[in-house]
Amino acid sequence: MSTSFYIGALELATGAVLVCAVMTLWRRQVRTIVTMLRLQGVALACVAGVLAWHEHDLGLAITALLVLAVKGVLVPWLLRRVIRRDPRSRETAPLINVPASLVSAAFLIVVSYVVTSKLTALAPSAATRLVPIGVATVLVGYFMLVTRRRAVSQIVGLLLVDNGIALVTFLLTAGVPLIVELGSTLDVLLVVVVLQVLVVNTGARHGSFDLDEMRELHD
Amino acid sequence: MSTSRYRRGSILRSLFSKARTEPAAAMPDIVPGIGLRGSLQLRHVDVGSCNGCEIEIASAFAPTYDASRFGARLVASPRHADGVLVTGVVTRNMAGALERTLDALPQPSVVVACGDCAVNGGIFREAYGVEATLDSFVNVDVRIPGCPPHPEAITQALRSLTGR
Amino acid sequence: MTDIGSSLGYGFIASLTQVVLVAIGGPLLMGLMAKVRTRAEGRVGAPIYQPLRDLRKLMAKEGLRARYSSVVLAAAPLVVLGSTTLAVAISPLVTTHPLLSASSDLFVIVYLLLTGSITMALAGLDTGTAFGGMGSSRAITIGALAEPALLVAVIALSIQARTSNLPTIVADTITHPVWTSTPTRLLALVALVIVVIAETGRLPVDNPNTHLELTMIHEAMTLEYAGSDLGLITLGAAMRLGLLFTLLVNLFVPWGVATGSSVLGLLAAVVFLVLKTSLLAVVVSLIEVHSAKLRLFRVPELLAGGFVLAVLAVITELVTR
Amino acid sequence: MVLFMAGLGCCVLGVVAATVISLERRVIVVTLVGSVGCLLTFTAASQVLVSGRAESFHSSLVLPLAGINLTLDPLGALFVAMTSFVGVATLVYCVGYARGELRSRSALSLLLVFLMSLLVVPAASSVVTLLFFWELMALSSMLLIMVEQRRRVETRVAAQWYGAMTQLGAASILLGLLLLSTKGGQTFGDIRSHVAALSPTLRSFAFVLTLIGFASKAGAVPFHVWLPKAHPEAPSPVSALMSSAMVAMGVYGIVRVGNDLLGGGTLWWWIIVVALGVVSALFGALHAVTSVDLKRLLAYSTIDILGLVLIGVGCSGALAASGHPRTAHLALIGALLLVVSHAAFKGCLFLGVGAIERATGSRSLDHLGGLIRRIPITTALFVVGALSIVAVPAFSGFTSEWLLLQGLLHGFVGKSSPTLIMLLVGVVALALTGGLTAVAFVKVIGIGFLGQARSTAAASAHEVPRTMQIGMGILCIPCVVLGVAPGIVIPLLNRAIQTGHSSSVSRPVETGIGLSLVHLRGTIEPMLLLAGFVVIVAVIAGANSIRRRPARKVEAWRGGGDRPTARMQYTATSYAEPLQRVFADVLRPEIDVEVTHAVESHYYEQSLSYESRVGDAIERLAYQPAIRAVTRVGLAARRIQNGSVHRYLAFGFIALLIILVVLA
Repeated sequence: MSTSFYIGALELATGAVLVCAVMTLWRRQVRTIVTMLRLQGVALACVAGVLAWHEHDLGLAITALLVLAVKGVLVPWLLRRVIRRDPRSRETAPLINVPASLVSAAFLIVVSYVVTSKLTALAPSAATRLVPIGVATVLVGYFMLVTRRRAVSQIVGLLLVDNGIALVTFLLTAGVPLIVELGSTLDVLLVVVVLQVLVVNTGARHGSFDLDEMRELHD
Repeated sequence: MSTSRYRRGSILRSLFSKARTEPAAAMPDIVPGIGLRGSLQLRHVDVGSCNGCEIEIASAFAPTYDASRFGARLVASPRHADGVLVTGVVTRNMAGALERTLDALPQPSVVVACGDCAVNGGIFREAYGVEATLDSFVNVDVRIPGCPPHPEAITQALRSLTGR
Repeated sequence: MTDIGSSLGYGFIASLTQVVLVAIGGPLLMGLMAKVRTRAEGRVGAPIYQPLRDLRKLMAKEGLRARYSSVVLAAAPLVVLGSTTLAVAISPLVTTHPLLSASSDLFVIVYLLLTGSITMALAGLDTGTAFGGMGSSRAITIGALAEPALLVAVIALSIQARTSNLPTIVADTITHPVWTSTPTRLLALVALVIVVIAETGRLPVDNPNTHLELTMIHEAMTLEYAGSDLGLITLGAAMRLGLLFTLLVNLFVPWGVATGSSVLGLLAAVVFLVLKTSLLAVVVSLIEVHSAKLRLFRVPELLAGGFVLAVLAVITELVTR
Repeated sequence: MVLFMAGLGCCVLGVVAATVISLERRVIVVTLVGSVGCLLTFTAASQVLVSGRAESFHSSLVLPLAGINLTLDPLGALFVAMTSFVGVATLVYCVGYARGELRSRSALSLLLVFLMSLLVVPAASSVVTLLFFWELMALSSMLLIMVEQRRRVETRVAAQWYGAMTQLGAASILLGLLLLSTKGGQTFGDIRSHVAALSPTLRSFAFVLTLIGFASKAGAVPFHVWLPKAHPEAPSPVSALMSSAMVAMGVYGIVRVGNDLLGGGTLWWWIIVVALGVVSALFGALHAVTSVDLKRLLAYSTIDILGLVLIGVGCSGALAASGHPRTAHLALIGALLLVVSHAAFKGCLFLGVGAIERATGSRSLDHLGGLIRRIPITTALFVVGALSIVAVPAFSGFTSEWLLLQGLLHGFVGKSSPTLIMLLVGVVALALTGGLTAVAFVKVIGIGFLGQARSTAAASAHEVPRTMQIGMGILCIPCVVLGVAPGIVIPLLNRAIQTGHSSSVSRPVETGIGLSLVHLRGTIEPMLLLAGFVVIVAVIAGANSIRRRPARKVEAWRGGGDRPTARMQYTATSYAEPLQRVFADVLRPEIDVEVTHAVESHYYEQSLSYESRVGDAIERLAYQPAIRAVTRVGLAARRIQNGSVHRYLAFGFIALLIILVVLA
């Protein structure tokens, strides 16, 4: 497999991950957002796959398949079920309006580029040069966690952060040991399931997924 | 999700399927003196109609009759139009508006009277608040009788102007 | 480019070809998009060459001048059509050596189009009617918000190609086919598609065939025009559409554009261009069929998205260099 | 140099003439003498620019202690030439414009003093000379703002703000330059030779201090608050001089100190400059879009354009610091060309607003309209300026912004990420302001000059005196010439940027029929573009006139309703409302809607009043609290002195004792 093709494919897949992250901020329909999340999972799996192919690393290949199965298929499916349970979480209710959050996303991306430029300079390679994109994904995910109201979008934000971290680890270490990746992925899965149960039950009891309204549950 | 996928498929299919429209009727005789050659924009003016004609006009441009395939179109401004499509009998309140609309037409222009009210006053001719019949304002080029006229008649009349 | 005289002659022929092509092709593109829409709605619809018929008729009709209107109203159609035509003549649509190809700079093209929109906005205000002002205000607002996305996307392309000269960018892209699949290009492509949809007043930003003044943007500025003036403006709008679509296609799928200086290559390029552009038109109008018009104050969200994608394009270029 | 001194002499002569000559011939004589002086300085400056050889002059007589040192080097000469060009136009304009207070002895002499100090500042080559004439410039302009203070009280407020800001700025410049001249010698030559010996921290201190002063003169946010107050209140010729020449002196100062005296400097200096530029560009552009008062709008657009210039200067400095001299000079040339063309079009626009005020008695867009039919010549000249600032191709604004963009664009080849980020931010700011500036000036032309008159005054406007039109016309010439044939000035700019960069740089821009970058791929030929446009329009018009019928005059169409009235038009406020709503988070407009319902039913409205004000957020949030604090301190201080002589003597006595104790 020629290096130029390898680099091109890697850049495309990585770029796709970040674009999906931005899209989740841009679109209002939660259904579309979940679709974006699925695409991001697929892109992440592609990154792992390309790296695996380039490094001839079987463990990484298995990880890629795992990522595809969990983040590309399973998690989105679970999220869809949450949405289907509750018609009112069809639209995200952003605390910061969409243009503002998009502009701040751009700002976050610039920031991530600045902070990681030193780090990438240490070991410049095709993969490490793309680390800023992974960091940017993490930051965008955090931003979503902070500024979105509905519980579902909170889950999405969390998953964005997780994907970003996974991307960074792939790019920096060209694949963590299989068992670690396995653990982290299943961990995320667990979190999603728990959150889903929580969301659905609170929804059933209080007929609301709005975290602001959940604040009243503390006593 | 599934429903939307179905819609998308149907649209793509419709692009290549043959259109579901009535076969075009025989060419009517073209109104002499107006060479619009397959392009006719009309500004619709309702000077006091019961909205029966409006419904029929709407269906004349709807998929079933689809007058637009003969080059006819309704437009927003008389400046863009080749004529007015008048419905209803001329009431006092709309007389001024009608005159201004006619003045705003670039020449050459046509006047189409759609429905009995516009053609000869119809059942409202003697009614209170009616200024006059359309003929006393302007000489009408095309008359579409009927209360309301059948979409086919409207389409026929438009084709007599576009000549397609 | 052996001998100046011949190259000049070739450039002239090429530019003339481009102008004629776009002047006829622009209206046909509009007809094609309308056709796709009507077929999708289950109608036959007007023939694809209907816009040309309308133009022929409009040119024969008299123009009207509103009271209180000034020279601006009369001159606007000429300026709009003229600036668009100049942009068409110098930009690399069928060949990379049109007339003035040295100064067919991306920023020149962008600002020529901006000049056209500014003139249109002034014409809308000239008659002193409420509708004209409304259309002008909305159009200029959307233009002002689309401008940054457009410029930044353009700059992303220029950074990649190390120049902002359009023919050079197209020629280099043909020699470096890898560029077309870099994330920079793809992000810039998405951003530019959004901008082009906004600039040409298509759905979901503006509804080109609305009859209700209150929902109009571009149409509201032309409400005062009649006859041949309206014809010029409609032709200008159609050519703008054609130019933007063809540029979009050539920047991202440049193959088929004539790089040599043979007339035969020119003809082949014309055929290629027609095919590529009509394909794009069909795709765009399918998108249109699927989308409802946005509220005026949701449009900034769309354009902000385009802007961020453009910034992303620049940053990925910086990262992946 | 003789010519230059002679020109200054003419200005002094003008001051004398203003005080002695009787009223009826005063204006004409003074303006005549002044313009002769400006022409002389212009020729002197252009000689220097063409030859590239600096000329200097020293006299210990004029100023006590230090004497004055003047050196006319290409960089200074560029600004001198610019100022004298604007000066001529302004003085010619004054012949027709001057009325009432402006014809008084004091006003006319002050005008010439202001002009002279503007001419000397860029030529000053020693700290004392620079500061002296800088102060002279500040004071004379401050007094000129107050010329109409008898009629309009708000001029006093504006003058207060302006005075405070400019004095603070001058103080920080003084400090900075003093720091530089600590190593002996206060002439610029000495500073250049000694600057290497200074410690980096000291140099940075000096740069930041001078930067604050010069940036506040250049109207950079957050030091801009004086500008939108002072420019509107001054008489139009003065605001034209202030906005086109005096504001540029800020840029001159930054370039002189940063590039020349300190010879480049480090990256982070220029990062500050770019940051200032970006903020001012966006802030100015947004406020220009929403303002209704014409002069206020122009003032904010000055902040906008100067912000772009600062972006150019800063990026050029950063590129030079990170080792890309060619692109650095490209950006700098773009910035300087933008300064020059800004002087032309902004001067033209301010004079134009003066003409509008003379013709209609109003400055508010919401009272204007339809002027194109009443005052066609003024309108045409104003439109030339507007097209130039909107950067329509083949006008000066476009050429300069193109050069600036090319400089930033080709800077991206570098690798140092801070520079790249700055370039990115600068480019984004340029892109954002481009569209907003277009909106602002489409609004001005469309609302102000087109449509129907919104007031009887506008409906009965009369064309202004010929001399005022000539004054505007003179400034329109560079707007067009720099746009169509920029090749004329580029060599001069090439020379101007040589100063400071000890290593003589290769010219970054070639000039043929158009401009083309050296060793970089980028060309424009505005002349050919213009020719092509003219040909195309001619062809279209010809083809169109063959078949067209004569156009008929009719009523404007408004949906069948009767004749449109002026009240139905869009106003400046409503025109910008969508953008104001989009950027509401930044602009913080204060909107109050007041509805009085009919007595019969709550559902009918008797009257509805809508008011929306866009104040200066920075002034409200940053300056007002500071002012309040200062006032409190002042009140506290008042308690100490109650007017009793004994207490004052006691103060003196205590002070004496303390001194003795300290000395002992």
